[in-house]
Amino acid sequence: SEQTTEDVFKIGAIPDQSAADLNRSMEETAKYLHDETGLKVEYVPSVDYAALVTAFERGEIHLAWFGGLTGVQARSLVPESEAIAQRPIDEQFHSVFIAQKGLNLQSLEDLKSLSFTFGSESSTSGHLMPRYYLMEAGIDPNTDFDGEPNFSGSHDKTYKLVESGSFQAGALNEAVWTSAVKENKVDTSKVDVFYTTPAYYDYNWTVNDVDDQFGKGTKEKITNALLSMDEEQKEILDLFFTDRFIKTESANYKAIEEVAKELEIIK
Amino acid sequence: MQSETVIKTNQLSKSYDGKTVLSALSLSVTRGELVAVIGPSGAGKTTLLNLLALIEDPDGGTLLIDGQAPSKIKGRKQRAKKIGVIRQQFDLVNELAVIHNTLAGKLAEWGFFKSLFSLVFPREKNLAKQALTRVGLLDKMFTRTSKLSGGEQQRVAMARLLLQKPEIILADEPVASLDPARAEDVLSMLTSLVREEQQTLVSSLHSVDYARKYFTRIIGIRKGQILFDRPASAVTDAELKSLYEIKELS
Amino acid sequence: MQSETVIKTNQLSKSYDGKTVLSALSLSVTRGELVAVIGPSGAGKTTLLNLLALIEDPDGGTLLIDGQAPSKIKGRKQRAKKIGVIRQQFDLVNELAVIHNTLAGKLAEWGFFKSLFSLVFPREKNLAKQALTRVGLLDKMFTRTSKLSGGEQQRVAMARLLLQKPEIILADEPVASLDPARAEDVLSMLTSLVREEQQTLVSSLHSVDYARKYFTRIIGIRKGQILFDRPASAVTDAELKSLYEIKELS
Amino acid sequence: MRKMIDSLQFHKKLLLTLLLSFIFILSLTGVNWNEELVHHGGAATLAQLFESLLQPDLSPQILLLGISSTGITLAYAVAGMTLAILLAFLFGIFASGVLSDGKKLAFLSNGFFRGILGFMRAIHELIWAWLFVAAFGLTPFSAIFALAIPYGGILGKIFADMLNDVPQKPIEALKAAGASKLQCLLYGYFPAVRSNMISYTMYRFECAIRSSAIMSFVGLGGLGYQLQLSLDDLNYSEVWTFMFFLIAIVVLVDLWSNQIRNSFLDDKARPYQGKISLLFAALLMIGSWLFITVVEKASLIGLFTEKNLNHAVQFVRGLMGIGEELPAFASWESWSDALALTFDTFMMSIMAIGFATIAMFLTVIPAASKIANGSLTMNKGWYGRVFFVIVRSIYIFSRAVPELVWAMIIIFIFKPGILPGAIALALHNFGILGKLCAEVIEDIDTGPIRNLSLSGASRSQLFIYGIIPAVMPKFLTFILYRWEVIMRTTIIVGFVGAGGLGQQFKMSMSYFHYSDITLIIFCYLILVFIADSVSELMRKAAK
Ligand SMILES: Nc1ncnc2c1ncn2[C@@H]1O[C@H](COP(=O)(O)OP(=O)(O)OP(=O)(O)O)[C@@H](O)[C@H]1O
Ligand SMILES: Nc1ncnc2c1ncn2[C@@H]1O[C@H](COP(=O)(O)OP(=O)(O)OP(=O)(O)O)[C@@H](O)[C@H]1O
Ligand SMILES: [Mg+2]
Ligand SMILES: [Mg+2]
Repeated sequence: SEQTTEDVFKIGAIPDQSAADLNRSMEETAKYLHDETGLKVEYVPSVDYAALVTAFERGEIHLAWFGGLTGVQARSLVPESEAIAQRPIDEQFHSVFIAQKGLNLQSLEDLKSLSFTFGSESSTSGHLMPRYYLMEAGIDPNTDFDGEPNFSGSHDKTYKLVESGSFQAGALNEAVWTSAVKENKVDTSKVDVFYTTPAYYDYNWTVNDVDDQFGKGTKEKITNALLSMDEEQKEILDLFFTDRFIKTESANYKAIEEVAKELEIIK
Repeated sequence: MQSETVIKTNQLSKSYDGKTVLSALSLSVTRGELVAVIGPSGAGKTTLLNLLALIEDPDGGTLLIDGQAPSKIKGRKQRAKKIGVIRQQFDLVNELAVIHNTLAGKLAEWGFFKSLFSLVFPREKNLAKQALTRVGLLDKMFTRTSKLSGGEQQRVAMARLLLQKPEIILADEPVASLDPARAEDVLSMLTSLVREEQQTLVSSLHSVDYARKYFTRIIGIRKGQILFDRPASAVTDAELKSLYEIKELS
Repeated sequence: MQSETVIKTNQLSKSYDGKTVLSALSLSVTRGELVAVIGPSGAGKTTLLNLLALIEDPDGGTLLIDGQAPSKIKGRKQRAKKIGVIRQQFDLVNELAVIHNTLAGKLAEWGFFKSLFSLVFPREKNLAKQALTRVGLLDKMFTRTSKLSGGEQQRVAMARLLLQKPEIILADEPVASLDPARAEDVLSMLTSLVREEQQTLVSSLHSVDYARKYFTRIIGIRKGQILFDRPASAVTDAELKSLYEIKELS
Repeated sequence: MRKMIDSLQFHKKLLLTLLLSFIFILSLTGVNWNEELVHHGGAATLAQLFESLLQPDLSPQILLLGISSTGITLAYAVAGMTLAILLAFLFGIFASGVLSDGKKLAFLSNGFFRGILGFMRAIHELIWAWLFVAAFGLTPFSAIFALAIPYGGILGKIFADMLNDVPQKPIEALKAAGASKLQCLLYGYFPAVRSNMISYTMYRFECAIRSSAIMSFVGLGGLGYQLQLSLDDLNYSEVWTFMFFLIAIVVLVDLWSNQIRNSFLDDKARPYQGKISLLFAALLMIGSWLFITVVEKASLIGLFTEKNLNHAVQFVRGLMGIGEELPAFASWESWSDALALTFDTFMMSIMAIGFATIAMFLTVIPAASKIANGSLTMNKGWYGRVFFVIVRSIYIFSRAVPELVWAMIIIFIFKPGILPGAIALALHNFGILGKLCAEVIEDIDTGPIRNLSLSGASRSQLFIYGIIPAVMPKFLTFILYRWEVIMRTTIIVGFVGAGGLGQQFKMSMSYFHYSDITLIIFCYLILVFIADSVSELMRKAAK
């Protein structure tokens, strides 16, 4: 049994959006990678950001779709791993701050004394960068909100909680928001964006140290397979809200690391 | 007043799960009598006392207490005045102090708030003190009842009856598992109280000697029926032998 | 063989928490004797029997069983052959079937695995059957012991002793809280067994009548000391009165 | 002087009750009640929750998913319990000291084994799970070990206590008949504790199913995983469906355990009922282990690889802060933060047990069947039975849902902080406390009550003179015992944002701040230790 489990190339993704959507896109990706590389590829779902990073550290996940922060955490735990691909939007990523319509918010400063929810505490676009820009605007999330801030766990849940009225405002990933609006998953007469952050690097595919286990050149094969997705893989790419993947490298994420250090998330 | 009938049963019967435990039992007890009910294990002594205490209802026959049908005296206060019950040591509230178990004899006369308040600051303490002095337990007034010895617990039960002052006392094996000295102590106290207060006592017993020594009348029961019923002094050894005789070994 | 001394104590004493319970007690028992130990509650009867059974160690004085010091017979098998103990019904394992409680008399001879196996498929069943037939409980062989009446349980304990076959039987109040009929039943069975098997019996009792009727010798104990020690027929009423006398009420 | 001691003794219980109430009220001041505690949309969320309660998602797809994940949850629970029972058996016997001889040596070895059992149960199963996942990875064994250790600890302790409480007279008689120590164990101790032990084990099995369900929080599958996914999608209809699965197995286990208990009481039913239960238990165990080793392909030997060893070493180094400039436990600032959170957590636990106790007292009377059918108070009425059924259903429902899941729901309604945590803990423990206390009333000795009624006491007088004094000591024991359990669980509800040390624990886990975790676990162990000692003291004082 040792042999067969070793031979499976396992991929994972941070559970930052609706589990059903994520399952679909990752299952498709696994199939595609299998067709391209001939490896036996399997998607391992994960309920928690940190759990995925831990699994990656243990070598139980070979390729992962990380956010900016989780990618940085993972690569610092496994120095041999590297970021290989990202979407064009990830070069210029944004978070959006949303609030209930009736509140008429204009700027981040207006968030004072409102109830607020982040996404997962490990999320870049749902926590790290929003927190950073809040601090820049002079708001200490730990003390200035109405009660402590909540961590919803995922972007989808964040806008749902604000829409349902559980929280007055929140911050999330711009891509998720745009698609939610497009697909009418959210009622913009109840909740809307009032602030968009400046750009930063975000999501990426990070590959583990796989050449040892699956043979030399595996890393390259995987990278090429990801970068060569096009019109034919439209279905998968749509699920990632993009039309292609482009090359990236670990160094692009230095800035995120700096912010995380400043916020004492990375020591 | 002396020869007034306080308990009268006619053809009383009771069965459990189709098994007859008491059949066609008739007897009458006059005020002031001290009646011992004896008989082998399983004869129906406890069942008879439960019927007399109105704890259980008979399946057939009639029962009159003080000339009244049981249905007429089912109100708790009235019943408490007529009948008092004393059993083996198990029947006190273990967790309460002695004084509360004694004062419980007054509950029939107290309202809810008085009884609640009394749990913290005992009411009518003097009455309780008198009763406890009488049974020799004044110094244990505030002790938890569970800490008392069997004989002492039995005496607390008697103190409760002193406060309750029922006309009829029904006792079910009041001295089983007490050593001879305590047993005689308890029995002599019980019977002299009853005599003084002009009450009536019906008690089941395991010991024939005690029955002869302390009671005026003995009723022998076997298999749910009265085998003999006569003055204590008139019971013969032959009768006793046939009462307890064992037919087969097991 | 007949007048051989099986138990000999010399100035035996025992105290609990600084309170002397037995003081300077000397007695000797010959093979075949039936000795009743009587006395008021707290006199030290149970303590004495526990010392004789080697369940507890004395604080002072010497004890010889069959001429040997206790330390010489402390091996469990040897001890089981010398001394058997029987007490009130608390002494059986309630949850086991009657047959297992009976076969426990054989444990001294069995190894661990045999005893484990026997819990599922009883070993030496014939011996158990014989013993249970003897005490009239063959039909209850597979009943849970807790379901038996007090008298029946006492007989199971006797069946166990039948398998164990000790030389000396020590019984602590074997008939307390049995009704008179069962009590006599149990006592007569116990004493006749002991006679047949040439064993020796020392028993504490609450009832003077039984002591007189079934035993050959009576020892009266009060406050840890022997008040009298003589043949059953020679005990006087005056002695009994002073034995049980109560000084103060509580 | 004598008089004063007497009157102190006399009012001891009253004083203790006043003291406990005072502490509870003090804990309530920890919450700022002026502020609006409920989210603006809290009421709306609550309405949605109720609405979907009446229309759970019953599509075949969800039902199938429910069945398969229930299977996984059950398999982990059964496998974990198998190991727990073995551990409990072994350690329990040694901790009870029934096998040891020399007094001094016995004292030492009892203490030693009791210490081990204490440590095993001090740490919550989810924390164990997290530690095992870090060491062994996401294998079913992480869940199984995580369940086996704390459950082995608690079962072992109870087992040891039961062995210690076995009446000594039958044992002495066995010894006198020549039985050796081991034979005494077989013929004396085991038969005496068997039925109690089995019914307690069944109760723990029920708890283990709930614990197994929440193993998903460290990434292991089962019902909890599905619950979490549905909650993440705010799909309440699905949430309820999975919840009903959880309730269903809890009810089934409850029924089974009653069956077993009855088979011990009723001799005639015993031979075949007992055997069927035994056979069924054996099948469950074999089935679960087969499922785990064959279907899930978990291998025990595979766990002990060099790679896993390296990870474990790495992990422990992280916990010990090796290579860190200033490990959290060496920093004054971290300590003061952690201690503040520790205090919050303590308050959360007091509030939780306070709420649960109040709710229990308000409902327990109609929940006792003896009162419902009037046999205790000699007062019959149909409404008693109706109340009985309603209250008992509420108890089952509230205890079938794990604290963690309650917390995940409550957090939608209340703002983050210690209050939602306390409410979630109270909701779950209210059901357990209610059930236990109702059973106390049912087991009450009827003799004294009947006698009081014969001396003329009314129904309400019976309660204050007969029932309450008789049940209070047991109630207090259960309440204190639940408080200890709540203390262990506070860390868990914090995971989902319900405040206290747990919330910080989750953060530190997400950021891989291992030495912070060491500090938090340390603070948490202090809390557990305090709770255990205080409750032990109070139990003694109340006796
Ligand atoms: N509630 C009951 N249900 C069924 N059978 C009962 C019940 N109460 C008593 N019995 C049976 O009725 C018979 C008489 O019982 P009772 O308790 O009156 O005997 P007793 O004379 O008091 O005996 P003892 O001297 O042993 O106390 C016994 O065979 C007993 O098993
Ligand atoms: N383990 C013990 N610790 C302290 N005191 C004890 C202990 N065992 C017995 N005693 C005391 O020793 C005295 C004698 O007790 P013992 O049991 O021998 O009396 P007994 O004659 O058997 O009385 P009973 O007839 O009530 O059974 C009593 O005062 C008792 O309280
Ligand atoms: Mg009776
Ligand atoms: Mg004794």
